[in-house]
Amino acid sequence: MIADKQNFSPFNEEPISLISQAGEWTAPFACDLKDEQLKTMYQQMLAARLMDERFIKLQRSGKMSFVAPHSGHEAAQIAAAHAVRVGTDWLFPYYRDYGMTYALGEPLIEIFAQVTGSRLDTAKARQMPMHPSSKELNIFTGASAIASHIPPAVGAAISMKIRETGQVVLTSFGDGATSEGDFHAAINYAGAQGAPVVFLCENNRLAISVDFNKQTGAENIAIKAKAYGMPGYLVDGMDVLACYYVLQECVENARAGLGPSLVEAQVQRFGAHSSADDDSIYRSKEELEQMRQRDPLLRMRRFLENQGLWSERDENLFKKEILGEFQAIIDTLAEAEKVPLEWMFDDVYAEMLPHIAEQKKDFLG
Amino acid sequence: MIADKQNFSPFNEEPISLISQAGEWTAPFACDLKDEQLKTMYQQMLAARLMDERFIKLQRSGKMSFVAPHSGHEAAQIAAAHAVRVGTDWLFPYYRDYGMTYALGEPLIEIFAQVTGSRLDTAKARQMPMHPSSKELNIFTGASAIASHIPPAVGAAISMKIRETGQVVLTSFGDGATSEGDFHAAINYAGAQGAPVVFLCENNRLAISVDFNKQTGAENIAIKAKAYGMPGYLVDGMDVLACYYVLQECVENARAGLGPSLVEAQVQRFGAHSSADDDSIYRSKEELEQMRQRDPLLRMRRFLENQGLWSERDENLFKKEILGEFQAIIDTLAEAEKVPLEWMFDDVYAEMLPHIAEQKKDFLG
Amino acid sequence: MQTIVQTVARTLAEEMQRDERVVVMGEDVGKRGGVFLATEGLFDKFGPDRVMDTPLSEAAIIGAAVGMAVHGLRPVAEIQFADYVFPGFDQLVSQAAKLRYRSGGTFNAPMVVRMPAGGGVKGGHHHSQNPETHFVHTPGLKVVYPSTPSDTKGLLKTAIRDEDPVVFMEPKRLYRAIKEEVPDDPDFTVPLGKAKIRQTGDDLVLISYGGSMAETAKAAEELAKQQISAEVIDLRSLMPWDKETVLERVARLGRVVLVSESPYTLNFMSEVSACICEEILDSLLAPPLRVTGFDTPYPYAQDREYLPGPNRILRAVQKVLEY
Amino acid sequence: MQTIVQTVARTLAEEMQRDERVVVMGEDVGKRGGVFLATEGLFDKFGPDRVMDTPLSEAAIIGAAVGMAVHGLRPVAEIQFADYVFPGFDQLVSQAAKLRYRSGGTFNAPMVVRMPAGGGVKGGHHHSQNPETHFVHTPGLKVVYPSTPSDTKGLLKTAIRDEDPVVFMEPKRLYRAIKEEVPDDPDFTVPLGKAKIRQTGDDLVLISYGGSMAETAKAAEELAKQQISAEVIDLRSLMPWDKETVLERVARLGRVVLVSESPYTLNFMSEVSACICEEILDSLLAPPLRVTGFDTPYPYAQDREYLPGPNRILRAVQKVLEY
Ligand SMILES: Cc1ncc(C[n+]2csc(CCOP(=O)(O)OP(=O)(O)O)c2C)c(N)n1
Ligand SMILES: Cc1ncc(C[n+]2csc(CCOP(=O)(O)OP(=O)(O)O)c2C)c(N)n1
Ligand SMILES: [Mg+2]
Ligand SMILES: [Mg+2]
Repeated sequence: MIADKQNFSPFNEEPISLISQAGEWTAPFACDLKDEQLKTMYQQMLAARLMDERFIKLQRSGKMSFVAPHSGHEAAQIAAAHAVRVGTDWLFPYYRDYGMTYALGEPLIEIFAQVTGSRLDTAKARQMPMHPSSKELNIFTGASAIASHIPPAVGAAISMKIRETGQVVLTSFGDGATSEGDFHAAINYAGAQGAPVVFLCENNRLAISVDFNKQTGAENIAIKAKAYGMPGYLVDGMDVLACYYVLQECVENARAGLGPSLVEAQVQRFGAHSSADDDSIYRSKEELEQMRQRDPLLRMRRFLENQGLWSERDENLFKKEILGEFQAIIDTLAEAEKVPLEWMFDDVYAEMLPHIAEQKKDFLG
Repeated sequence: MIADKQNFSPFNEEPISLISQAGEWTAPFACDLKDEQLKTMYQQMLAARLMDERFIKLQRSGKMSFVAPHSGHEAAQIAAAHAVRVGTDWLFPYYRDYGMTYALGEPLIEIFAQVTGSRLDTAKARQMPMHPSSKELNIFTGASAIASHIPPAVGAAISMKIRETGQVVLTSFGDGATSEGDFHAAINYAGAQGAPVVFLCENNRLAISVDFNKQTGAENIAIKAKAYGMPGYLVDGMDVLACYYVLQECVENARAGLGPSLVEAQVQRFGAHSSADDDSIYRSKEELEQMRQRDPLLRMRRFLENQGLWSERDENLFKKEILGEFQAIIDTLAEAEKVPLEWMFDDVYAEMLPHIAEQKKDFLG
Repeated sequence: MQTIVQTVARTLAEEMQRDERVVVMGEDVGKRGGVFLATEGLFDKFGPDRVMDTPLSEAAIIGAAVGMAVHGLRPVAEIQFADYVFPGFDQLVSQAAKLRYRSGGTFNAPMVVRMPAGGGVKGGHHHSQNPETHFVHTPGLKVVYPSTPSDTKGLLKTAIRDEDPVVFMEPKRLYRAIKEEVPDDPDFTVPLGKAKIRQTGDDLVLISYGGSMAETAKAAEELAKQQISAEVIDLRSLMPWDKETVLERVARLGRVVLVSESPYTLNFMSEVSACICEEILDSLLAPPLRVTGFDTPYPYAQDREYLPGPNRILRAVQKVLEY
Repeated sequence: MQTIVQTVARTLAEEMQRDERVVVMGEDVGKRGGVFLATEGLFDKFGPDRVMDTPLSEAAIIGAAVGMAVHGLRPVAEIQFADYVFPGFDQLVSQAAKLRYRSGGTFNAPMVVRMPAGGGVKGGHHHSQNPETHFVHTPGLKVVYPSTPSDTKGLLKTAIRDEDPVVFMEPKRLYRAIKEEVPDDPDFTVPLGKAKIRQTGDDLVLISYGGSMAETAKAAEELAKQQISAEVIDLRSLMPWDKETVLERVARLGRVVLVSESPYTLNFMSEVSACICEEILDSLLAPPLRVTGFDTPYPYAQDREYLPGPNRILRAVQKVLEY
């Protein structure tokens, strides 16, 4: 199926996978990533997992109002961050993508400031938790409305194309998002325009509680690319290297003027949909346990261990370090001032309109 | 490609065609339609063509405010009417479909009353011309917003399915319509539900002036069915029998519980988009002349003539008769009273709300 | 004693029992019972054909509901949050609202679109909005926004039995905040377009609806402590709205404060205020004052402050009384 | 001498000349030059990369415009008829309008969404509507609705140069009905939020905007014949709107009639009326009266009668004067 890592074949029936559960490299081409990058990928997956766990604790203790955990999605998310050119390309992620934006370089302090609605949030605590964003890193600030970020993603890509900037857009979303009209309108436009954009579907086969087979009659998401005249790739989303190689090829194809692609990473959602959800209502413990056997972290860790690049000791050291970082950040945030009341009135327009100024004055006295 | 008329293969690369330009039957199965039905099909195509021409005249003489001609679409439209069970199945047509609803049995007086905004319009002259509708014939009253009738079509089909009524929905639309989010949302829902609905795209490769290749990157419309887990058929839309046999099979499959299908009829738009359009701005006379060589009426007429079912004399007689009918209707309509002013206020709700009653009183004095 | 959200689920069950044409549809309304549990228990009782999980598309939900209604069902569609009605807005505006009119009365769509609305739940701008202006300004739609369990029962029943599309807004921050006895009668209905006088008074009229009734009631209590007697009106229904009652009561006292949490400009209360001035100008002892959300997107950090709370209401009352 | 629709095309050409970031996009805006010819000539002059025919999807048009704007272009998107904004309404409301706010000011979308609006062209309910209420009630959007060629030029330039999303409504029944000299200056702009006093008067104030300015002007002429001197104000810009001028002029004369053709309930004039009453109640000699479209979908057969025409305006004036 895979002739050459430079040339994956679209509309494959079995998901592309490059490393086995046991952590062996199974692809017909050599892995050409540097040891450092391989280790970084794993460390970021691990950090993302720990971040997720920390978020859940913060939520339970009342310091976050909400969390949508990404555990099970790390491989796809971290791979995406490595597939693009940091600072050049643009990301249009969705709410479950803090693993991706972290791996791209979004500073932990900014992440934690956003999810806790802190004064230090670069977006001025204007949104609920789970809205990654960075002007510096070209991470578009999404809205909570599912799939609504995809038309803007395509617009940015068209701008890149007509101005020949050599940039690429990567936008991600869940399987549920593919049912929205906005997904269709946008990806269809991208196909017609040959815009440099990679569509990454993190397909966990659930939209909150709704099963994939209620979501669409299609056999999978990748095949939907046929409707738009672009290649669609089915990838084992628990295999970070498979995700990386496929996404990287799509990104570089887009940059080379070969147009957009759709990548379906078959992931698993280990947690409930969010802290507001109780997934025991609609799925069993057994299902969940089975999923966890395919944990993307385990697979990559075994791969590294097989190569002698990682050990129990490294694991423990790294965990300690990252948890320490989290704690330091949480302490910093605890000392931040409250979000000013008057921020409520800013940034509706470039300059405050008179009626808003009046409302502000009236409210603040 | 075509094994058996009961079993067309989806995702065919060449459009399904059953009669040649010269009017010869070329299919590997026998045509089992009765002579009468074959003649009726042609007569309806001819009547539809004449109706189109009459509409254009009425528009030019100020008796219609607008027309969107269907010349070139007749084969697909008349075939659709024959593929469904009249009075049982439901149609959700679009604005260019007066050929279809006429062939289904919508009385000419109702059609002409609608397009001239007459008091005799069953829909009380509430819409601009080109909005077919009939409660008796289960023809849903569409809105002008492209593709917006497709979600309701799917809803009706789901109702038919869960209540096991044995009915089928046929809904039609242009190629431009497939870019709208509503098309996607609806057909995807139908696919997930296995609803008894046939989607008929009358693909004339133009949305007003916008070329098909600006509309989508897909090679054709039929292939979009892959995105929804249903079969998609590419049909020569200038061949009324090809359209009929394919649509009829899809309708009966839907009735039998085999779920929805998408049929792309490759048609041509002989006229401008509408009376408000000037197509010479964006296409050449030569293009148009070439198209007209493939006139669906010519082909079916040759087929009938080859079988000895039609002659020049029949043609002239039928024309005369139908033109006479038109004239009688136009005369009747000329005598109808004006649309009452007070109708403006009715039918917003089942019972008139007080504030509307007040507005009515205030206006009418 | 039951909460608003419990009342929604129980009322749906009763109506589904009564009329087998009533079906429920939306995202997560099936096994999950809705993200707020407003459809809890229905899936087990009525099965997947009458309690349908849909794909994640509000256009599909609202549009399919139109088709179902036209074909003879009585769909009750859930939009998970009112903020998410917009991807399906064209179906509501172009299809549902105009169907009866454009077909000359030959087709109609008896359907209900339920949606939890309103702020104060730390939801940011996509889990807090109150889009009623968009619905009320769309001829062909009816719009309801109750604030108590009993009204929820009575109005939801009326909405389901109505022959036209009804947008049924639910005050999500009150979902579990209030408990009350709800009439048992399976035919207990509340007519659309009739306001409820929650409290009579002599000094001024307070008018509100939906979630903001809570803050309005608090303000009225506070006023009572100050020996100011406020009449409190809950509109309950916004299209049609009870102009008659409003005009009569406001004319009587001459002073009115209007409370509603959507943005100020073209808030529903703009209409109420304009009508009051046009019809009973000479009875006014002070200008009607609107206390509303601000003309900003719904914020996150200032989730509570955005709302027209008791303090802001009291300041407006003071102005109106001192005028 | 040029018409409104010619002015649109010429102004776009000037702005595209001035700033190469300005691009035009929409259905049929390319070779066809737009179904109203509002983009005539641009395709030939600027080519397909700057004058882009899009697929038939308003969500794609508005949404992609947001992305283009964020990436540094200045898109001017055309919605073929204002009635067709609704399939793209979520992109306007959830993406364009809230982007600056939700990103804490780090991202913004300088873009214009143009759309011909209004009735009187025998278009039925999907080629006649005036959806400005929906835009004005959405914080983060600016809304403009000129009624003359010169204002079209000045306001369109301002809109294109603005740093925020602007909905630019065009009065389609006046597209070719009025011709006037338009200032040549390529930097002729008209500020948003400033009304224009088209005629000063002593007896009452008539306020309108967009297409309805034509009927309002006719009514004013008729009044002049009857020796009634009306002050005529064209709001031009609805968000922000020129409350200051309105209050000042209405306070001076104490009588006002408000004309606007969208449905009555929550028509933009509801806001104007409410503000007038709240702020200058005591200056009013008569209640402000609104003359608007009816609370029905836009009809076909009664295309002209639906509009607030001179007769209806005159009747309201009479009431206001005789109060
Ligand atoms: C337009 C819209 N409708 C509904 C919701 C409520 N909602 C939030 S997440 C979600 C499910 C999304 O599922 P999917 O796209 O598969 O992503 P996942 O959460 O599985 O990663 C829903 C329905 C929303 N945010 N936006
Ligand atoms: C939502 C919406 N947007 C735009 C229009 C304006 N419009 C009317 S017909 C048309 C082109 C439709 O093309 P297609 O779907 O291919 O059908 P055809 O006219 O070619 O048969 C457009 C853009 C509309 N009616 N509705
Ligand atoms: Mg999912
Ligand atoms: Mg077409």
